[in-house]
Amino acid sequence: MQLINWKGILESILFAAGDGGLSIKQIAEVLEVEELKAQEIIEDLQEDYEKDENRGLMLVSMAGVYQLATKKEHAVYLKRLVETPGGSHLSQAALETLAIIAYRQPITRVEIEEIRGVKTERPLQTLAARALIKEVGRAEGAGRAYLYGTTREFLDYFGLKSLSELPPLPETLNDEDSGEEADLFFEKFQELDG
Amino acid sequence: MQLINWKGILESILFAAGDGGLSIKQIAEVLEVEELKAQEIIEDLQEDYEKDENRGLMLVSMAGVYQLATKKEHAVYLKRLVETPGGSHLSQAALETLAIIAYRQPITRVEIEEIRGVKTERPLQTLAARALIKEVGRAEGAGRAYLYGTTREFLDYFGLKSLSELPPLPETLNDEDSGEEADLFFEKFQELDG
Amino acid sequence: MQYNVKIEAFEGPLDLLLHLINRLEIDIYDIPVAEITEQYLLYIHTMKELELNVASEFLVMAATLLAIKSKMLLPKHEEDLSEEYGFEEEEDPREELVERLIEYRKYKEAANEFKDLEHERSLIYTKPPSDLSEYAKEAQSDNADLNVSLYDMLGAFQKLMRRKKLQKPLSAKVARQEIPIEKRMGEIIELLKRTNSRKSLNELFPIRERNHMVVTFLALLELMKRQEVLVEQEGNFAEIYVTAQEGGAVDATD
Repeated sequence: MQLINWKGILESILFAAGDGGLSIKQIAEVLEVEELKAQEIIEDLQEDYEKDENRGLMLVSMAGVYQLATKKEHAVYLKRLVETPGGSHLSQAALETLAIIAYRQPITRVEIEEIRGVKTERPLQTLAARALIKEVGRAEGAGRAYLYGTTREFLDYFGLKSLSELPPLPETLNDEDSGEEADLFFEKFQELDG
Repeated sequence: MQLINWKGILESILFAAGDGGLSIKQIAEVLEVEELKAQEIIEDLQEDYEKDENRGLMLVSMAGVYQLATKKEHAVYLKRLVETPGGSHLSQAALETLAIIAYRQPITRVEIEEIRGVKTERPLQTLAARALIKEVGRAEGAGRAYLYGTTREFLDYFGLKSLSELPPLPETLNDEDSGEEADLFFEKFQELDG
Repeated sequence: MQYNVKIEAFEGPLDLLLHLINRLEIDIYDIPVAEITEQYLLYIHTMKELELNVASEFLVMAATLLAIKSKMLLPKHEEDLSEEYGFEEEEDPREELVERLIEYRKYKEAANEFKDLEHERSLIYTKPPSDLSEYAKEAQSDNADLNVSLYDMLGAFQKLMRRKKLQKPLSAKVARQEIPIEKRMGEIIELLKRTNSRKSLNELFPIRERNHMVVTFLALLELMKRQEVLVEQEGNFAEIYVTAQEGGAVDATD
């Protein structure tokens, strides 16, 4: 009898890791098992996904990172999902992207993707098509990437006179992270906010 | 025999939608089934997750949308993935203010301050910045003060389906004693002082 | 500073009064005003002694308590008088305060329940929406149907911020254990050869964790220097692609 539901735990952590995925080493560390054992659990879960047609996910490995993905045969439904925007709301992805641009403009796509942790091409297309954002220039340096900013329509749509009317962001949100590398981003926010 | 693996498809699209979630309407549209049928599939999948300990996910309904989330019992493993587990919790002042708004919305700042007996500007700012409350209108009369109400994010933050799911407002006093330490301290100080 | 924090455990005068009522095991409907006023003033006094900034609300409440106390001390004959005039119940000077305390107490308790809910919710983890660009057709361009508010945008952003915390998987642990550049070079070559195709730069940074990204970047530079990979960009601002060079010397199995 198996006392610890390794597969369930693995599914949990891979799910939460999202598109970032997890390396075998990270998986072994989180589960507190040897890498060999981790490998075994991975293969078990992989097999479950493959065998069971009632499961919509698969476990893929890319560049040494394991991650969950939707099964290829369900692509047609995902396509429909994209074409059926949620009761004509902007998607969560688009709203996130818009928030980042609104508060941090001008900003490049790569910077946005760093913050979101996922690719952001599609949300940018959607927002640009709706004229809520636009290219406002080019970044200095190597790639000379496009810089994005919000538009007049953005202000109109949300009933703002100017960007300074955007609600302030919380100061305390990142207290616990103090001294941690991650939140240069947040410091920037506070400078803006300050 | 079931030809279409509804559960697998539902799992796929919920996975892709992530924390944006999907409404019953969206699910029905994407699956091209009646809402009643969609509801049935949702419940089937929900049951699968619950019954099978080898699954790490659950299907929850929060803030009017269905979404996948990890099972609570795996929180201990997920915490290992995060550097600062827990995140930033709301302060007591913010929680009190939020409670008043949740049960009494729409409500003005002055009315909130009357109940709390203290100034409440800062907690209101924090709550608005965290998108847990919003201005929902203006009060009639002289000042035309802003009226506050809760948001979708509020429901999501506390894992509630809808406002009707708020816990009933307590009427009886429990013997909780949060200020005990302060007491000890004051007593000490008074001894010294006296 | 520590003291300061503890005194601020009281959200306001009502909170402090509730605390005193609780501690002195007093019936909230029959508050001994003299006693509670004395206790209350003692706290205020102590706060001042400590040179803490006593919010004006605390002083207002002190005055209210003193006023109630003096009303309670009014000569007894007035009560007789009111009975003569047929008042069933003399208005209790404490009544308004008691009502306020009871009202406030409800929300203070509700706040505790919210705290529990907040904790429960923090035990479950969700994932960001997947990138569905490969399924997308052209984006829509009419905003009439948009139906979102600023708060939806902020809400989405809050979700993102909450989620972000999980996207630094094990950064502390990983940071302590160095990722060997050689190993990462091997992984990159292995990926490029196995898939036998060019990869965009983005695809070579699967782990959005600073250390890993830095090591990946250094590994790529080293591979370029050793001419193990070819890096190309079609136009000035186009995506950068990486391809494995034929006859590279780095062992892909390591």
